[in-house]
Amino acid sequence: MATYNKHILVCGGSCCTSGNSAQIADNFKSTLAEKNLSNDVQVIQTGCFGLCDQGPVVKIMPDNTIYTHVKPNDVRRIVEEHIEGGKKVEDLLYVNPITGERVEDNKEPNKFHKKQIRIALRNCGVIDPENIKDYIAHDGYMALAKCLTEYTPEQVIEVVSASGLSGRGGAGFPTGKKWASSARAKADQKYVVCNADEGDPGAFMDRSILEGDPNSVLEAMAICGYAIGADKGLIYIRAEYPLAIERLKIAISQAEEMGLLGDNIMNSGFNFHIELRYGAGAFVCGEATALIHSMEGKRGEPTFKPPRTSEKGYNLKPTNVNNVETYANVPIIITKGAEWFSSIGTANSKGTKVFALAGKVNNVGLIEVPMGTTLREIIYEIGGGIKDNKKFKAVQTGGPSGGCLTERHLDIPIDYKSLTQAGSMMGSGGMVIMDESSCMVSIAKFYLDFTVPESCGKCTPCRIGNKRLYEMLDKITKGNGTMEDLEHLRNLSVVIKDTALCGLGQSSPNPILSTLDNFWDEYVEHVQDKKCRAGACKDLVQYEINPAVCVGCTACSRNCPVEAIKGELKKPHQIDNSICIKCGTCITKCKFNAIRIK
Amino acid sequence: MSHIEINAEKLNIIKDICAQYDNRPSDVIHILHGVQGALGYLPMEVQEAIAKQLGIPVSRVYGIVTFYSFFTMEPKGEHPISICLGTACHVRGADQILEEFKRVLGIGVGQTTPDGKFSIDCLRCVGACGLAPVAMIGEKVYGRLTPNMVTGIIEEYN
Amino acid sequence: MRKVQSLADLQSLRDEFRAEFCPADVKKVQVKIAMATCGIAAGAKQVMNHMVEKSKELGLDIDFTQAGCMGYCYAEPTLEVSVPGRESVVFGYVDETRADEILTKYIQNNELVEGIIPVNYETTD
Amino acid sequence: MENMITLTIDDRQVTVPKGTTILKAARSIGIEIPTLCHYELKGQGVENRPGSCRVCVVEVEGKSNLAASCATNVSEGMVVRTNSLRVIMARRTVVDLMLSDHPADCLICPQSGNCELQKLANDLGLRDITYSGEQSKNKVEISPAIIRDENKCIMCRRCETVCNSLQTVGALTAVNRGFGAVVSTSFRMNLEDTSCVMCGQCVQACPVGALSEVNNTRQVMSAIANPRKKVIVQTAPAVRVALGEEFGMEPGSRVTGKMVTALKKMGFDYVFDTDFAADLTIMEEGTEMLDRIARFMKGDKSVKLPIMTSCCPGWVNFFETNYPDMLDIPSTAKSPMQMFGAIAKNYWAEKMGIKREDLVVVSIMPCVAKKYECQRDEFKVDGNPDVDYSLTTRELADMVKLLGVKFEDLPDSDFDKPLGESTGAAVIFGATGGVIEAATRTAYEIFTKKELGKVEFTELRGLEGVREATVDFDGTPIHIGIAHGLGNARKLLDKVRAGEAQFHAIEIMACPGGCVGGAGQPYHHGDFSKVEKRLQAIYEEDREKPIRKSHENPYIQQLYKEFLGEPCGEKAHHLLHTHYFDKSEKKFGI
Repeated sequence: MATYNKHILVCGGSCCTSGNSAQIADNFKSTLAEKNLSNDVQVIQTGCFGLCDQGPVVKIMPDNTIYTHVKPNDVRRIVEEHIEGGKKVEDLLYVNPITGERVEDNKEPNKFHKKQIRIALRNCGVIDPENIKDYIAHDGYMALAKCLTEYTPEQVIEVVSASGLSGRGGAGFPTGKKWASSARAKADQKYVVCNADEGDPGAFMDRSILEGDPNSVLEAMAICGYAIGADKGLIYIRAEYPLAIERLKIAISQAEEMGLLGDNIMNSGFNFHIELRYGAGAFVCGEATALIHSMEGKRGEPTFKPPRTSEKGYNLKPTNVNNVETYANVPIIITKGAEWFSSIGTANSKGTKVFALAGKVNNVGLIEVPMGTTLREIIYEIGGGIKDNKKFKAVQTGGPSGGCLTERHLDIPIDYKSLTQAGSMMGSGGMVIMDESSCMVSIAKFYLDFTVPESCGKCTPCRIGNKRLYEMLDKITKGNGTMEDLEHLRNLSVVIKDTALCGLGQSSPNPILSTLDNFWDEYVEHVQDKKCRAGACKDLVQYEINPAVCVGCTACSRNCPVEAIKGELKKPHQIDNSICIKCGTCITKCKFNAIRIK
Repeated sequence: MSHIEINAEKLNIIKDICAQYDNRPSDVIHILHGVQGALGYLPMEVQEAIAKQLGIPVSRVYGIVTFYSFFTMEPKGEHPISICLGTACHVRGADQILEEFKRVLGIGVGQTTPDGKFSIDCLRCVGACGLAPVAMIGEKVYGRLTPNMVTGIIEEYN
Repeated sequence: MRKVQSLADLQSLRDEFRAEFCPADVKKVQVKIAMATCGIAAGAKQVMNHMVEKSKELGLDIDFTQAGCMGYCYAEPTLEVSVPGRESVVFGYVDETRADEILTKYIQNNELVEGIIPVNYETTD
Repeated sequence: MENMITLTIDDRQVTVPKGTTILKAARSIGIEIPTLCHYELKGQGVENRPGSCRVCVVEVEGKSNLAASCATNVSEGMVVRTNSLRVIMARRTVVDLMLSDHPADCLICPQSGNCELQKLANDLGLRDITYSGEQSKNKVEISPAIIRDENKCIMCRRCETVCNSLQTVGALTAVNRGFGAVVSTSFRMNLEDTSCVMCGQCVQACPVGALSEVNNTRQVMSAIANPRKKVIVQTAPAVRVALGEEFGMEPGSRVTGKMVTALKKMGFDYVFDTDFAADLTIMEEGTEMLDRIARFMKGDKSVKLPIMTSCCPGWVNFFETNYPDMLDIPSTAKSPMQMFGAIAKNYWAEKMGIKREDLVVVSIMPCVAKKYECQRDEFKVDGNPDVDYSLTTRELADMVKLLGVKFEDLPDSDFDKPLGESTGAAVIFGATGGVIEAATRTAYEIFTKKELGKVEFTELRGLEGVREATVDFDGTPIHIGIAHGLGNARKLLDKVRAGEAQFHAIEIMACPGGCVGGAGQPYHHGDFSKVEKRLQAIYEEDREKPIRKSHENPYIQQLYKEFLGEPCGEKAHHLLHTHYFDKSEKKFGI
């Protein structure tokens, strides 16, 4: 049995793989075998290191040495000089991007290559979410204790304001300002509400925080309660999140048991109780006024502002509403200070943002990056690039309220302002990556298809206007659109944005406007050439079997559900496009890549 | 129209759930969750019983039930299937998964199989985008689906 | 559990829990399994149960804990293994076979197995 | 001046109190901003202001989006444009969208000519629909009094607000969401199967043709055209002070004589007055009231107080549905309309030698619920109703328009005798507090056996939603409660039910202002000052009547002498009194 004293980790991320990392690993193995070191040193391929622009990457453990831009013929040098000779290969060492120096030992705290900073997610995946002791062991409730013993409510608001924290639910309203407004309002009863009605399709940041670190949200709500003078907190959570609900219930009861919630918390005289309120499947309830009506046991229809919820909210009492991620930032801001927090991020937007990275990217996942990170860094370094080595086409942020950005936006440092300027928005943090197989007209249609039934139906532009937008897009994807439709599409979008009652309606045309701006040619192709370059619009594509490649194995014709494919065994087959329903079955069944869409 | 009678057992369940919330109209959404959880769905006589308990017009209850997609007035299958049509699932081919479920079970969205075993619905996002495309059967999440996995999954329940 | 009385009281509790949950030097093998919705959907619970059983069989004394999402949705189920004296390692795509390998190869023999995910984020402490 | 705000609207400065909306500030200087969903019954505590139609949008300098002027309060230094191209184009698009989901059957729509959407489309010069697409396919139902066409609903929510906030009836609600959202009933049932009381305030509030009254004009004209039928008509007191509005006359114009002339021109065989029956109602209800009070004072435990008026069919439906435990409290006296029908078909017809089945009784009412009332089984003899058809003031106006005459130039005529003679007490039935005042005029004199010095009881008048007064019956204080609008009625009734308030008598009218604000009156489009003017006209009409106490009506006295015998006697009881049903179990959602 081998007992290894060294490990060679070869990055197996797709960027590195395309840089021939498999060959590198093989070379290591054969070289080590040749030198009879196979039982001392283990070679293994790993997941992506997030250094995709410097791949292929190799790491030697336990020395913590990272080599970049490694080529297969560098292997021998590494083995001979480093493994055998104990001297690091200078010219392949990772370069500290700030100092420009080559780094020999890449153990913490040398983390220059790490694009992510976990603040809101600091405890996610680290602590046991069902045990409050683990949270306390990680400084849990210290921030609340500090506030109650050392700060006046005004000072708490000052710290939050000075940190530059802004609402992570979408619009980025300054959190300190919001708290101050609720604190100013005079009333016998005030409320602290946590918006956990995460509804953007493709977003799961809030769920992850609640499932991974529920206590940080409870602690932040109590801090908010202390700051604004509220003794009651309510968490409005989607009923579709049973695990998050379960963990919140456990956290609340444990916190109550330890006297960290409830009456006279830590003998300070401050009382704070938290209850859960369940959503019932309505996206619009993410809007603060709709959320409040839903909590009051009504249809979740938004009402006009002002009055703002901070003045008249739940039961017409001053109510501070923030989302999960916003609250999750608060305790650590209190313990580490406003200055620490505001040193992270850009001039306009402080701190980090959690994104749910999804779609056609290799490393789909939950990430947290400082404001100002570029989309390129997120997609290529954290996300490990586009899946199956396809070509990047667009990135959608902000869900149904956001827009699609393209190649030319990849180097914008993202924050609230820059994304809005680019025609999208931060939103709650959904980020969906699309490759060339995504049709942008269809994507716009997909979002409208979502918005139309999710509109509360109250105001005219949203209720009817979005329906009309959807119908026009549907017409275009079916090949029946006209250039006039494109004009109508834009005009109506502008009016809906201008006249809708709430944030949902005011942003629902964004996916259309951003794709019209960024992918105008694709719309025109659908209208004039009746062509969908992505092959996604079934009515606009034809399936074709390449006779030069088809071997006549009959796999396609046997599996075609509508018998549209004819042909003799071992002879090239043909597709009758008048019968074909473009289901794609034949493409997945063909082992020879003989069927293509045109 | 005369009242549709609701049996005493069901009525007691409804009364108990309403009582847990002190018959507060502001908790009607929680109560509807509770009752749907216990009875499976919210037909009109159930909504009426709830309205009576809370002392509110049944129109208000009905307005709420029809607003929130979580509530249903139709009985669901024994194993309700929900296909996620969120963005991540969409770009990873959720529509093909949905088509396959429909084809295998021979029912459409919002319908229940004649034997009452399965029903198909779409939902907006389970929040398990990393596993896209995703479907739920009951509370169990199935991820990284491909159309050819569908038959096998359904067989688990037969 | 008793009620926390003051800031000082909380601090002493914190120190007590730290020794229990995150001691400065680990004396015992720790396995943390990401058990958020996606992890569970991908089979994290079964993997954990399996590992608990298997480690008993192997006579290994391991602390198993559940945790929230580690962020590697593409590689669920994921878990983090901390062995005294070694840097902790995150493994992804863990099924029962790989779980066995982690126990017998990595924990028992310091032999790495497939599925390593290099941690690519910075923590706040 | 710190509570005043100065702002600029369309380059004009205006100073208004803090808390004023842009819409009201603009209106105060004569700038009209179109609205659809906004609906306010001033002084009645009801304002529908969802800010949802988005027709009233304006441009506010410094704001990125257009603002709904009905929902945006003014602020100091605000600069508003109500007519910029951006505003106009947005407004046109919003109305275009409404039309794209609206049936285009304007020519035969019941609301044609009164439709606020039609007017708006015309004012905005819309000549085609740019954004056409799928149209909603929802329910259309015809209930005994109200037609509901959900396809015409524009989701302004005016009906929902009056049904729930003003009337607390709770029959209407917004259902579904998104494009499928529409105002409907629980489970999309017919109104008759819901808690609806047919008060019709939703019809009065609806800006389009989604809610309208059942139209009976064709049946009435066929009856008149039928030579075998004798067709007589009775007109309610509130009609004569509102009908003129349909012909461009000032609200509150009294057109009694012109109305009678028009009815005669239409070919009704006799034109009578419901006021006659109102006097009769006072005889019956007043007697019942005094009897109950007297027995109560003597300690008779079988008698319950207060006695409540029962003239208003919406109110009768309301208590049958919501207060089934209190069915023994309202007076058993039929409404004046039904008393008229009973007397006409059982007494007058016989006297005139007309067979019951050949006599058609038509009523002109300010009311929608009367259409339902006249169809109630207990008001039929062998299937033949005492009152055959009940038309609203608006339907009457439609029929007058068919005559091709200039209504305002018509000469005056008198009602026919004997069922056309009435007193001032009957006239004030049309105003809130009027029935109880009329009853008091008679009851006082019977109870005290003294003549009233002053017949006007101003303490019973006004537009306060719930009023309480004590009238001195020569040393005996009589406590009277009055409510108009069913929400106010509920407040009063809940107090009575809980034993928190003690009254001898209570008057309730379902519509705000009483019958002058009835659902069958000309549309006031939310301008409640019109209702107030009608109310004043009612009291003027009373003042000009030579006789102002019901028991002094000589034709009423003759009727008792000749036919009925004693008030509340056996014959009167049989013809002029009714009984009530528990409807709470027959309907959904009570």
